Amino acid sequence: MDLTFDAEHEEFRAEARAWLRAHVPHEPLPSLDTAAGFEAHRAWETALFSDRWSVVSWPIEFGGRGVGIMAWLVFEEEYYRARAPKRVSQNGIFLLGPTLLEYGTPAQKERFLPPMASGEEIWCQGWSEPDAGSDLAAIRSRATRNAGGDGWLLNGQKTWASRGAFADWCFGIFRTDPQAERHRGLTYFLVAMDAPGVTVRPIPQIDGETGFAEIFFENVEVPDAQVLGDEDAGWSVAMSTAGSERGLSLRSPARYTKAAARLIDLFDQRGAPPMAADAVARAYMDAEAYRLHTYWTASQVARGHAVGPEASCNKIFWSETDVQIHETALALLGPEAELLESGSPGEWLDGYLFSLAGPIYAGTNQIQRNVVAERLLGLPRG
Amino acid sequence: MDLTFDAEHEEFRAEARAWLRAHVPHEPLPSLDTAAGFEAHRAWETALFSDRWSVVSWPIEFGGRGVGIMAWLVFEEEYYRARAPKRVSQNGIFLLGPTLLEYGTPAQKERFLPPMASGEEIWCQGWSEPDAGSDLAAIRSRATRNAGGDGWLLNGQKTWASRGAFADWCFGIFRTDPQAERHRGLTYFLVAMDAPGVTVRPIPQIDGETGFAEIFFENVEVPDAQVLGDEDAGWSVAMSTAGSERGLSLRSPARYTKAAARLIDLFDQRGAPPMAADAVARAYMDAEAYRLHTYWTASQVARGHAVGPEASCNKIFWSETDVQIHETALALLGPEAELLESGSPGEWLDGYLFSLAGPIYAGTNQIQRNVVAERLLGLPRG
Amino acid sequence: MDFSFSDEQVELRHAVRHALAREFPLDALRVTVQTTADERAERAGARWRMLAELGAPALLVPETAGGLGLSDVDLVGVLEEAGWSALPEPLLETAGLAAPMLATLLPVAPAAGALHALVSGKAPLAVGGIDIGPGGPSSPTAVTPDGMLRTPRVVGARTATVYLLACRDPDSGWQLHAVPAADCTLAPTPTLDGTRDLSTVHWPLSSETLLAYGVAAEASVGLMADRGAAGSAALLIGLADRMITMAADYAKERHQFGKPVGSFQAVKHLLADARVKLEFARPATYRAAWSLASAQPSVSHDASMAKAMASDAADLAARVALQVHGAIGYTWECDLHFFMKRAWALSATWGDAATHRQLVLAQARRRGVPARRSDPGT
Amino acid sequence: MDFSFSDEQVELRHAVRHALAREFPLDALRVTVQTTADERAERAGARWRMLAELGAPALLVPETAGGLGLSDVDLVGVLEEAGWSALPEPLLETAGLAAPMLATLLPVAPAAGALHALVSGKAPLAVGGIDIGPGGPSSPTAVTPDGMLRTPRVVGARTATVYLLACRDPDSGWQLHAVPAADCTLAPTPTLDGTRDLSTVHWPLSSETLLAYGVAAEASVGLMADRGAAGSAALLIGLADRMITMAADYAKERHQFGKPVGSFQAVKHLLADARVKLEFARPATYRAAWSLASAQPSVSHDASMAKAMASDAADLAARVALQVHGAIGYTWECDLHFFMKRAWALSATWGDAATHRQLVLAQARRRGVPARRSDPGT
Repeated sequence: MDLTFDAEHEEFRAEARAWLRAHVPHEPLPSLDTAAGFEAHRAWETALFSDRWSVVSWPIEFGGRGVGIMAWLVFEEEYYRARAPKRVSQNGIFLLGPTLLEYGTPAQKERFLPPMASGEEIWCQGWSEPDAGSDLAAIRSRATRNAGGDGWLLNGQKTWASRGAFADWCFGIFRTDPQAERHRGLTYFLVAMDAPGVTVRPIPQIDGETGFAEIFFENVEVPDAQVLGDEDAGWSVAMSTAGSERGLSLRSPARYTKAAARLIDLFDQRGAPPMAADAVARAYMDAEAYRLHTYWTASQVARGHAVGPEASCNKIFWSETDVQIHETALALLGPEAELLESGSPGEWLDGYLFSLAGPIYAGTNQIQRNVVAERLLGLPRG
Repeated sequence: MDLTFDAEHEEFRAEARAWLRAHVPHEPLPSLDTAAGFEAHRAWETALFSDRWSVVSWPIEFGGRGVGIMAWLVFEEEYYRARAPKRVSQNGIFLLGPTLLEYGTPAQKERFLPPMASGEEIWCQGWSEPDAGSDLAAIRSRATRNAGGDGWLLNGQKTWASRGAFADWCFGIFRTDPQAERHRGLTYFLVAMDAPGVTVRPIPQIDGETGFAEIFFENVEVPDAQVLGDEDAGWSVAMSTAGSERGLSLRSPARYTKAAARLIDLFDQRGAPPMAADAVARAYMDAEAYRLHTYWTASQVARGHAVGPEASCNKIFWSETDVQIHETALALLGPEAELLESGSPGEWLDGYLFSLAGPIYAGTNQIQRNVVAERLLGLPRG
Repeated sequence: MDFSFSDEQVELRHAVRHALAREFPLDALRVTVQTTADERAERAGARWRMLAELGAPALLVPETAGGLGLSDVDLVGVLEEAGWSALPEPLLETAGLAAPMLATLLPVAPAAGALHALVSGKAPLAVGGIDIGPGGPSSPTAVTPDGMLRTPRVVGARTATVYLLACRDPDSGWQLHAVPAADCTLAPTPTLDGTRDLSTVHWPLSSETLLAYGVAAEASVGLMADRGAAGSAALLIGLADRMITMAADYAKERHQFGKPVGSFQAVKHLLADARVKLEFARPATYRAAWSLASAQPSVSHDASMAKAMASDAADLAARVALQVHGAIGYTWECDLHFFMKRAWALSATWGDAATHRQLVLAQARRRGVPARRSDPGT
Repeated sequence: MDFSFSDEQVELRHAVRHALAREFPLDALRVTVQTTADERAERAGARWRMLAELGAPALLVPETAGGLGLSDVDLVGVLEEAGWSALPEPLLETAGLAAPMLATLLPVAPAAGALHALVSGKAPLAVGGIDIGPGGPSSPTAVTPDGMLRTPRVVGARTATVYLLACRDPDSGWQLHAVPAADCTLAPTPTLDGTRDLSTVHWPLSSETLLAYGVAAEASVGLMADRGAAGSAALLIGLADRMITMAADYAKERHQFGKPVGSFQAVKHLLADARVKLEFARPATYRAAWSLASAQPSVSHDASMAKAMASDAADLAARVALQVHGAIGYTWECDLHFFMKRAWALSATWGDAATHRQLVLAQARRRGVPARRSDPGT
């Protein structure tokens, strides 16, 4: 056990810090849930990519640096420390990317990874359907063989695709065997959003911005080359993506430790009111505990162990920590918390709204608790 | 709306206060979960009864004063204010008593109520069975017609009978129609604990005292006169008892407001540590809110409305308030909390252990939440 | 001891609920945010006239001054209904705070003028300049370099013709003014809840608008703070009830895993917890109204307790309702967000739950809840 | 960065688990409370010899002084196992607190003597006289009218031959003594957890037993407080794990409504919440051990965070385990209460969760977590 970073990691940290100091925009970019903000964030992705900072843990051939998970965590710490922009490519690089690296054919990797890394192609997730949310296996969107037999026709409707209104590509699962039960007979597809038959309806979210979209598929032609993994084996491919979503790669701890540090600053600015102290301490410790847990998990991964159902603990913990940090900040702001001012109140309020989605997306925390109980504690299914 | 008591109630309060001041023992009685303590508490019941303070809300003919529910609440406030002994008769007078008044025949009322009120006959509850706890309708203890056709033979096993090791009588439900489904075919019986065929096995509880007992029935003969309510209608009779248990009569608010007042004293004695302030305030307010809610409910009852499923809200609230009050007290005591000293730490520790049973007995709070969701919010059964 | 509402009080509440359901359906909330300022003002005006017809704004004004001569116990149900429907108008500020305060300050000229405007029913009054902190009422009003006063977060200023404003000087203490809107400069403040009317008001300090100063103003401000806390508690109770109802309805309809999500214990218990919190916040809120109506010495304690419990109940109801709705609840199309945003705003104004817990504890420790006709047992 | 245990560390922990399961089955806990004092002492002695054979008491003693020369990172897993089995003996006090402290104070004569007794493996050492409050270490030791010192809640005094005791004088500060049991008068303190060995010790202040005073004693006491917090966190982690495991096992067996109670979502989610809390308390506890072993400047912060999180995790595990067991869990016959009582006791000693949160926050605000080799990103 050694909780210090070695010289190589420290050198990497210094390099990342220097680059970020030189390149992070001084003014915050417009919200990435707007059309203009989306493109501004895409430009930032391109800038990251051109100096090989967009996907540091990917192989060099696809635009990464081939560094390990610990170095990735170091990069993330520096990224949040620098208050760099949100990652508009996150669904691609953090969710689909690892799945492509695991299940993709060489041709698929070559075709899809580099433009994903560069921000040229930004991905959204076609997962949930109106009647398949928590019950993801209830998916009804279907894929049938096309006339030529060399591809598929997609039909159906997906929803809650974050930034689906602006994305270039979509990954999702479709039912290929209508006879098969629930988790079986699903296949994982990669679909261009400008393919004929794809229609997008933006869904304004709670703050009025177009955070997500419904995607309608009407006889959308997709070649075999855009199937990820085996036919009818989409569920296990999807579970790999879901594991990333809940586990290590979507929510790096630096996000929360940075927010907790800002919370302590706010607490000091507000004169350290004694009645807020306990909540501030809890928020700070939970963020710190998440960081430690991530190092712990990464160390197991580095030793060759797989991330198991503990990922569901992760999802519950980071989502509730995020809510708690922001709730505590709003309590410190008192009656000013509702003001949409730029700067402190507004930023915390934005963060609060975003945090409230945490216990819902990526599998509600109710579903995660079932997973923890059944898979970590061995309790029987209901 | 008028939250002051009228002159009649104030006179009653003054009378109760004076009597209690003159009669409450100066030294606490030994624990009522011991044989000696049980008898000491029985003597106290007799003293209460001889001046008509044991069951003030009962009709005069059965030993009460025939006062209304508001006066009963006033009496309870004075009772806890005086730090009077625990009520060893509580299962009889608070649970069975109201049910007897509602369902009993004139002969049953005359036979059972006066000795119950006087402490001459102390009752325990034969409700749960080893395999019928939260799932009370799974009761398997059975009653069959005796040979003469004028009575019943009881067989089976009951458990968690509080003070069952010392009680004189037991009330409980038994299956009279083995064909009937779950809630049907149950009948409510009153059984003498010294009847041939009744065996009692004390169950030491968490603190080592004999808090409750298992009761075994082997061909116990019970006459028809000891059936309460109709044959096969025991469930609805039992639900009346359970309503009292969860609702107004088992846990009067004075119990919690008194404990909260002691908590504030402890907080002051310990120098009002700022980090405990919020929890102390919460405990105090919850006790106070329970008191207000009880007045609210009592006012509805006084206007002729029935207590409905809101009683399940009650049970959840008082049991969790009780835990919270005691947890906060133990936190104030810090490392001294574990000491079995007489006086402050020991008393709070006793109270804490007792409070922990609250979310379990009288229907676990999980079951109560189901009731609230299904009957107050109309959610469908699982 | 009779802790219940009279038949008339129950009827008044029902009348308000029905009128609001008719004149202010859920769609109207959406329109309030998305329409032009003119259209918005017109609709607000129509709603206010409807409330005036019901007598709501002048409920607490004595009959001699043209009001209904009723009490806070009559008002509390009306406010609960305003919360249930997420009414945007400053009913609490006008009917609950300004009206009784102005009535007690008669015949001071600015009070009479403002009260006349209020009783006419043409427009609400705006209220600002009082916050509640762990030490009690505090003043957010500041002096600007041009000698004017600047009061942030004034409620209802966009439609009111008179503003009831407080300020505090460290030396001379509190002052209370009734300032004509025409004398003020107003900067609307964008808030998360787009249906809420919050502004920063610049106003001139003048003896002509003075209602009270010194000890009288301090008492008035204290009582307004109590009424603000107790009244927003009533609004929050209504909001909490509505959110729980919406979530329970949704849980009955929405199916997953082949059955209504409301049949899952996890969903049931979330909603049950919210329902229990609401159940016990309610009597505390009604008690505060009674204490105000009957001028109990315990009124500050009672108002603080109501606000603490109602804020917690509404915050929990919002969290639970959102979680039960899932992603749908996170959309603009679902009505839930209007109620959540209002609940968040009200929960933080007039002192949040933690602040009021401190105030309650301080009073309980000082035995600051003086005995009512008799000490209730503790 | 390698946040994992070595194979040797994992093996040591397994050896301790197996040895304890063999020599100290659940029944033995019950016997501990219900047997005679003699029988109790005999069994305790046998267990201690077994622990000594595993090398546990002298784990942190340098090889030159007859120990194993290992570190807190090796010890933390052993302590977790002691928690898992609710071991009554003062292993934390002896191996985790006394041993490393005495080793650093060599060659002072009383330290050498006490360490010799410890390494011999015949008996544990008792430790007392340090509490942790919101201001850091505090002294519960008082001077009695006869000039002796009186230290309450000394752990392990009934079997130890040497007591490591601290006292503090407002003028001259802390002192640390190694006092032979024979010089002391001992009053056993009954506690809820009947398997715990707590006493009030009366002892004479003498230069012959003095280990350290002034700045050195203050540093030693501070470090012992950190080790007390971090070590009891490890015990609590083991207790929490055990209670969750017991409850999950019970939930699989116990049937109601025709199925295992563990198949109900309400029960699942209670247990899942406890499991999540444990999952995140664990790395914090291991980090504290590493900080102790490598003398990090952040050690107090890290120990406080571990204790806060482990106390909360164990408290929640106890609550949940009792609720899942229902009435059965409330009986003496069910083993659960031994673990609950130990958890309650340990959660409140060496500073409770709220106290340590204050300490953590104070250090985080002072930026009192000095940069490690590099500032980790905040």
